Amino acid sequence: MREAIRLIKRLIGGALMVLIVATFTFFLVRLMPGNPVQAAYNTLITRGMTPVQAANEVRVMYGFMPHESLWAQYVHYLNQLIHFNLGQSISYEGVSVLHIVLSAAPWTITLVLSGVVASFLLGVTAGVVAAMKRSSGMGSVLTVSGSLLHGIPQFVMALLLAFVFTTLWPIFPFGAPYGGALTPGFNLPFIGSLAFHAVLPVVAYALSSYGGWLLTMKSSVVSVMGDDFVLAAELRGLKPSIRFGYIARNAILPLFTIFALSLGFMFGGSVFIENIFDYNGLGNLLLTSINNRDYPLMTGAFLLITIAVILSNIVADFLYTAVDPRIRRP
Amino acid sequence: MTARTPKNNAAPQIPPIHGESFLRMSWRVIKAKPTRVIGLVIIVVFALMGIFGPLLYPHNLPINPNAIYAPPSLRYPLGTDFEGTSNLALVITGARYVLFAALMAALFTVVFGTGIGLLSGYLIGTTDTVLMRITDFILTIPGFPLLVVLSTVWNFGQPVAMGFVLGITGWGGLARAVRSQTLSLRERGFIEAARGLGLPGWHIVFFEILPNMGPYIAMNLLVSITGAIYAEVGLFYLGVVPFHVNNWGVMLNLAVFTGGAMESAKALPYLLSPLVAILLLTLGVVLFLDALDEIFNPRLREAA
Amino acid sequence: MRRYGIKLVKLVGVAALSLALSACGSTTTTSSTSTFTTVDEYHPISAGAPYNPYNPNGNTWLGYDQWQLAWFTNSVTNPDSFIPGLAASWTTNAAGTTVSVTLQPNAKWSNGQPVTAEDVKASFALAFTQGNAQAFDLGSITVLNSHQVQFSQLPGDHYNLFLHQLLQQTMVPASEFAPILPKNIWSIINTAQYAGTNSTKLSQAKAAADQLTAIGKRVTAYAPPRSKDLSAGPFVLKSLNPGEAILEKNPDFYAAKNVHVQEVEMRNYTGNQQIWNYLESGQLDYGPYTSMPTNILDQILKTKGNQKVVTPSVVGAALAFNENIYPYSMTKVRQALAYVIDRSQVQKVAEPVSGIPAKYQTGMIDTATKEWMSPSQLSQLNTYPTDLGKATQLLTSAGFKKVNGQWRMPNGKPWTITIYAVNGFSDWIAAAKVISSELTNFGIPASPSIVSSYSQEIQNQDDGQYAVSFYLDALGPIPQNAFSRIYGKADGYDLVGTNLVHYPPSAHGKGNFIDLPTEIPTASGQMITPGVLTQELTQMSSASQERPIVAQLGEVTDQNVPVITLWDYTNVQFISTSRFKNFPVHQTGLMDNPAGVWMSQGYVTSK
Amino acid sequence: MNASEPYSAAVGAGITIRNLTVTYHTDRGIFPALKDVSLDIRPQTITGFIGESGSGKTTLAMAIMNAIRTPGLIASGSIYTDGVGDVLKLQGESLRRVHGQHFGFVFQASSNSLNPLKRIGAQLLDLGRSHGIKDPRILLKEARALAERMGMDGDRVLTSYQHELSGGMRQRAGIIFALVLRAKVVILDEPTTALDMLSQQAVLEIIRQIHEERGLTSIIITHDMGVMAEIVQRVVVLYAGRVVEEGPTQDLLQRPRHPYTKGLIDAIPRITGDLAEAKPLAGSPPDLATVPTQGCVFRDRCSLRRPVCDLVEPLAQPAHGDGLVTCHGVNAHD
Repeated sequence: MREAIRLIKRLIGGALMVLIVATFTFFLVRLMPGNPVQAAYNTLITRGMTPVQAANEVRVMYGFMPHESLWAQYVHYLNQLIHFNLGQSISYEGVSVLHIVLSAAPWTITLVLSGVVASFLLGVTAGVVAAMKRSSGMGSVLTVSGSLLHGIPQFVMALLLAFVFTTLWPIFPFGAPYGGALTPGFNLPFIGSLAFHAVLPVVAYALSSYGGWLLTMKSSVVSVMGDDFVLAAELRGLKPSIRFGYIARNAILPLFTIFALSLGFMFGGSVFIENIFDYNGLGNLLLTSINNRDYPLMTGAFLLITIAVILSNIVADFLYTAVDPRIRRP
Repeated sequence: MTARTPKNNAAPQIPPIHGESFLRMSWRVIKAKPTRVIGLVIIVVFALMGIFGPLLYPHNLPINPNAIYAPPSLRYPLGTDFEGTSNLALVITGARYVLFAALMAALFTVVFGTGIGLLSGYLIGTTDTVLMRITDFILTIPGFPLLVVLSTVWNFGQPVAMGFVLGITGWGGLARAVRSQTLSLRERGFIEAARGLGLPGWHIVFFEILPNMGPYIAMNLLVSITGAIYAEVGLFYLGVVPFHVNNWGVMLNLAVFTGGAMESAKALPYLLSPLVAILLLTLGVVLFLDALDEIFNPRLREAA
Repeated sequence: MRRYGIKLVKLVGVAALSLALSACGSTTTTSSTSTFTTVDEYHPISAGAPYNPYNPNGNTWLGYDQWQLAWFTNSVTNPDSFIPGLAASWTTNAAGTTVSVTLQPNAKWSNGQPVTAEDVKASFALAFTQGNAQAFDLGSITVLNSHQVQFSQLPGDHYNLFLHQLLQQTMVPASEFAPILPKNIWSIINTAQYAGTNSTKLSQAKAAADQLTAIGKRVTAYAPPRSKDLSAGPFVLKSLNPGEAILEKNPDFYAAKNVHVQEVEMRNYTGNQQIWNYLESGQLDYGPYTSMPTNILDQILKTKGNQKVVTPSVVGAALAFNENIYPYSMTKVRQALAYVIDRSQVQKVAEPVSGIPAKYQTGMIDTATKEWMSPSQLSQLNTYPTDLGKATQLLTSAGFKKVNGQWRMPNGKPWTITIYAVNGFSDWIAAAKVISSELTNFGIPASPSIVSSYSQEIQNQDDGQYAVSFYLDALGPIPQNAFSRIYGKADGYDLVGTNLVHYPPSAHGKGNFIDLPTEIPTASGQMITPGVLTQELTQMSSASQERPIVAQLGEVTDQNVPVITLWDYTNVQFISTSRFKNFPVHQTGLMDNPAGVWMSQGYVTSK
Repeated sequence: MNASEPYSAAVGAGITIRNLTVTYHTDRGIFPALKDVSLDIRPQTITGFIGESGSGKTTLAMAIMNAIRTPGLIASGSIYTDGVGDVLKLQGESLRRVHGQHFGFVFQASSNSLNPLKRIGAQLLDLGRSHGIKDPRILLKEARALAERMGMDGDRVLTSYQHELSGGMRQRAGIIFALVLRAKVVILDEPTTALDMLSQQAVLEIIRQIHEERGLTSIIITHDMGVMAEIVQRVVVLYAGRVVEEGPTQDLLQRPRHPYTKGLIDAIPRITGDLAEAKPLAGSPPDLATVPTQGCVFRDRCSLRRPVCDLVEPLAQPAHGDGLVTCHGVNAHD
């Protein structure tokens, strides 16, 4: 019961935060110079349309541009939001923003989720080893690898991988999330193709976040290893495997929150990786919508990411309570 | 991460050498490992590059249409770009914007983060609630897309503007950490004593609490610098930010999207020059961070 | 309108010839199942976009599963030179105001239903909702019989691109789209077209126009189910994922026996570099125009089977001056700058593969200039060869002074130039850098400034914020289009109904940023009004009528340099001969159309 | 004792330390934390290690269990204990078994010696599993009994997390862990620090009673002379890594020989006495880096300093009957 009340409180707080972010992004993106109609008009002109024809053509798009005062637009927007309506895209001329965002989301989720999980597992394992063996060569090698990989910006990593494995030594496919001839669904060739096409982007993502996990886990383990109970466990003659379990469980706790949060930010997509590996996910969508000045699409994508972050925050919070007895409310 | 409470450590503490100045101690720690010296040297070289680099070349770098994408040679040690300008010159002159903006970004991050964290942690109550809500807000908004949007609203001709935007979007984590440290420090005896003496709040915050977090903040400064470099170079790389002057991100963008460096070996030096510069700087910072860690963290110093 | 009649005969001849050609080829390759891989130059694949050609991001492909009445051959002198599409033939009356179109006798949708005159009528109703049909003054449509439709211009209009634009309309099945149109759509359209003086009728027309726009919004947002996505073209969509679309041969296509390609794979891309990558690895059988540097071109051509096909393109890259900003109102200043900028050096660096340095400054691409002006007129033109001496002389005579190697303006202030280009337009960025170097060396400190997006540049440009900025000009193929880039909206001229209106630069949102004087002198000292002349061009129905005006406009443009055309773009396309043969490489008019159009003409056979 | 018969009657074991030197290795050089310590811990007695912080008392306790961690290193010496042999020769699995089964270590009340994420019962089971206890029920029963013995609710303790216990309870839980496997030697680290006066008394009482009931050998590390006087049977005074004096509590407290011991005793304020009578020891103890490498380590604070102290390190000489003292200024036959 008490937990339920807390959950409701958190959800209300979250909804409030969503509202604030929605308001902020609503006004922010409308400050951006340029407008979608002009962008579309000039694209049409460069395709060889006559100015009159192009002007007429964009008139429909102009119809999707709000013409009320900014304040009236805002009220309208909030009203839509309450009804779970993110509005209509301008550059897609009327297609529902929710629909566009939802059709881009699966690609981001498969890509980044596998990247996050892979890098988390790898990084945490390596972090533990690096901490336990920190005076040995193996430990230093792991730590240095972590620091360097952590230091390499994600886009640099993606560029290098793309260059090496699709141009220099083309062993991985490039450009589509799966072979076009396959029928999407639960069949082996499709899933196989999906996995094969995802190798490079997932590896790029995993490698660039692996270092962070490693370093965080390492410092967490080192810190826990200095805790009294670890020394106590040793002095009580606990088996190394049990001792390891004590350390690992205590050390991984703080990483839980970060993990849950990174699952939330996952919805922001990985702009760089999607851009470089040509994935039609949320990151690319956001970038295109910014370039086209498609305000509803931008705010919609922003909002989705924000909601995901807030929800994952709440989940992380409750998860933490479940795994850490100290935080459990009496 | 917040500072941990001191532990009942079975090993004896080795206090600092008496009368040893901070600088002398730092130098001793750096000298202890050659990698740290290398890191320091790299950082110093880049800093010099940022300060004096643009003075070495004319305002508009000379072009040479007969040496487009020339391979590395004596005249062009790192090859040339799409208009026959020396890549070395581009890297050197491009360093100033990148490094200065990153430094500004780190400063803004630290000033905002520390300031808000200190206020929030010291004043507690309503101020704390409000400031922490703002911090949550900053932490919740997806950072990179926000940067992209902000970058079109602002004009990034001046590195200070770029630094400001990077700083304003990046202080959330630091503010939280500083706040929780402040919260734990304000309960310590010496702070309570200072309050008992009737010292003004600003004095307690800036002269009693702040110095205790100096090391943590200093480490954050360096880490923020590298983070800011990646963010700004990334923005320029994506090609969504306006720019006036050459910088590393612009080089990457032009190399990939114009020069086809990913598709042809000819333009590769143009891509690799800024890339290697970034990697080198990363390496330098990583190597030097190790020393910094030890300078500011005596527990590590003794265990080394 | 005899001129058009003659051309038409000739064109049909070409079509007949290609039919014959393909008939031979088809016997050997019908069983081939090979896939033809390409990218759509106009849009990549958009996740979540509907199967709707009216949506700007719609997942339909013009020239594959979207079929027009006919396909333009890109002629710079004859806007009515077409290859038949769903229209098998057409005739116009002498004034060019009425067009009768006869459909292909066996045209069918991919569900086997015939393409009828009613489908055509519905498609034009849809064109009205999108504002398309109004743009070429379409007045009325009459269904003559199930396979013949007659189109008429609005009474009293003589728009010379009537046929040209009419034939380029895409056709959609009435069965799919008619349900989203109101029953009384034609009466709405007719009401909206009233342009008289009766105020009641005018307000009714306004209301009807608003209603049309509202319907138009519904049309673009309409997402028909996949099952209803019909094609009258050679291909029909088989499957789609965010990375590629697979189109398979449409057996119901009227010229299906000409089509020897069983499947077309349409790749997604996020930027040019992906297309380069596909081309280099030899994956594309056809690569449309993509900007690229020489090293990439070399690399692509190294790949076995890849071949370059160059066709002229009708667009140029230019620097535009805002004459509302000091000192660019001085003709001598603009002329001097034209002498300073070395256009061949700029092109060599900025657009080495698909650019030719502009020789003439007529506001048209060089090919068009040569077509429209006589040799004696051409010899009168100033070609502004790089000549710093000339530039110095011009500036000095305009009151500029060189102090310490740097120019000072007549008002005594130092002269610096910021050249605005757009992020992502790499050729412009490169050009801006080269030009900056050249100007700086000449004593005008200049630097490039890169704006974050094209839409932002356009807006700031329109708002008059840039003194010197990049601009696309010489947009053709028809001279009136090219000139209206300079003397149209950019110079404050706009068509309100049928009246030409001129807005000053101070009129916000009207886009006058070039701001030429209303009257400018020709070489002979005659004062002309280019905005009005450009508008007059649109009402002329023969080339001979247009020729003197085009020559006059070309000459004043050359003389006054409101913009400096730096280079003309060329259309560099790629084909790969490793899987397919028989590409229409010598049929430039056909080559500039999508590959599906070639295939409908019997070209492209498996190896 | 071995795993197959875990509950044989426990008899406190004696410990014989010979020439023990422990060094710490840092980037500033190698520093001795214990230098050439030779000492006998008598079986079934309570021995107290006393000294200021940094004197090496904790290091000595750790060394007895061969539990010195990096950067520390046992450079030389031997530590014999009954039933085990030379502890310093043990390593790996056999050393692990000695920890817990032979030695029990009790942390001070303020420290978190228990895994915060596991219930105490579960941790006891981990302990049993680590030491080959076949029937966990016997272990839990023993633990419950110990808890009750120390005045706690056994079931409640076993189902609690560490954070649910008070400092005193935590410490008693620590004692359960130290004794549940019937260790023969129990080492208590500052058992009374961070406890209020009443709890201090209770804890000391429990320690004394259990010590007697089980016939343990107990070592108490403390800097509190009061604790010494109250419970300890023999006292070992450490200074800068050297044993400076050792002997029976009564005799040593009444007739301290070493000037340092004297100073420690004089520094205790007495409840009954005048506060001014308490004389704090002048100067501060050297840290590892500033310990003189030659001569007596105490000479800078010594009232009996003489020239020889600068050059020669004093040797141990018999005192307090079976005890010892290490000082040039003390005549063994006084």
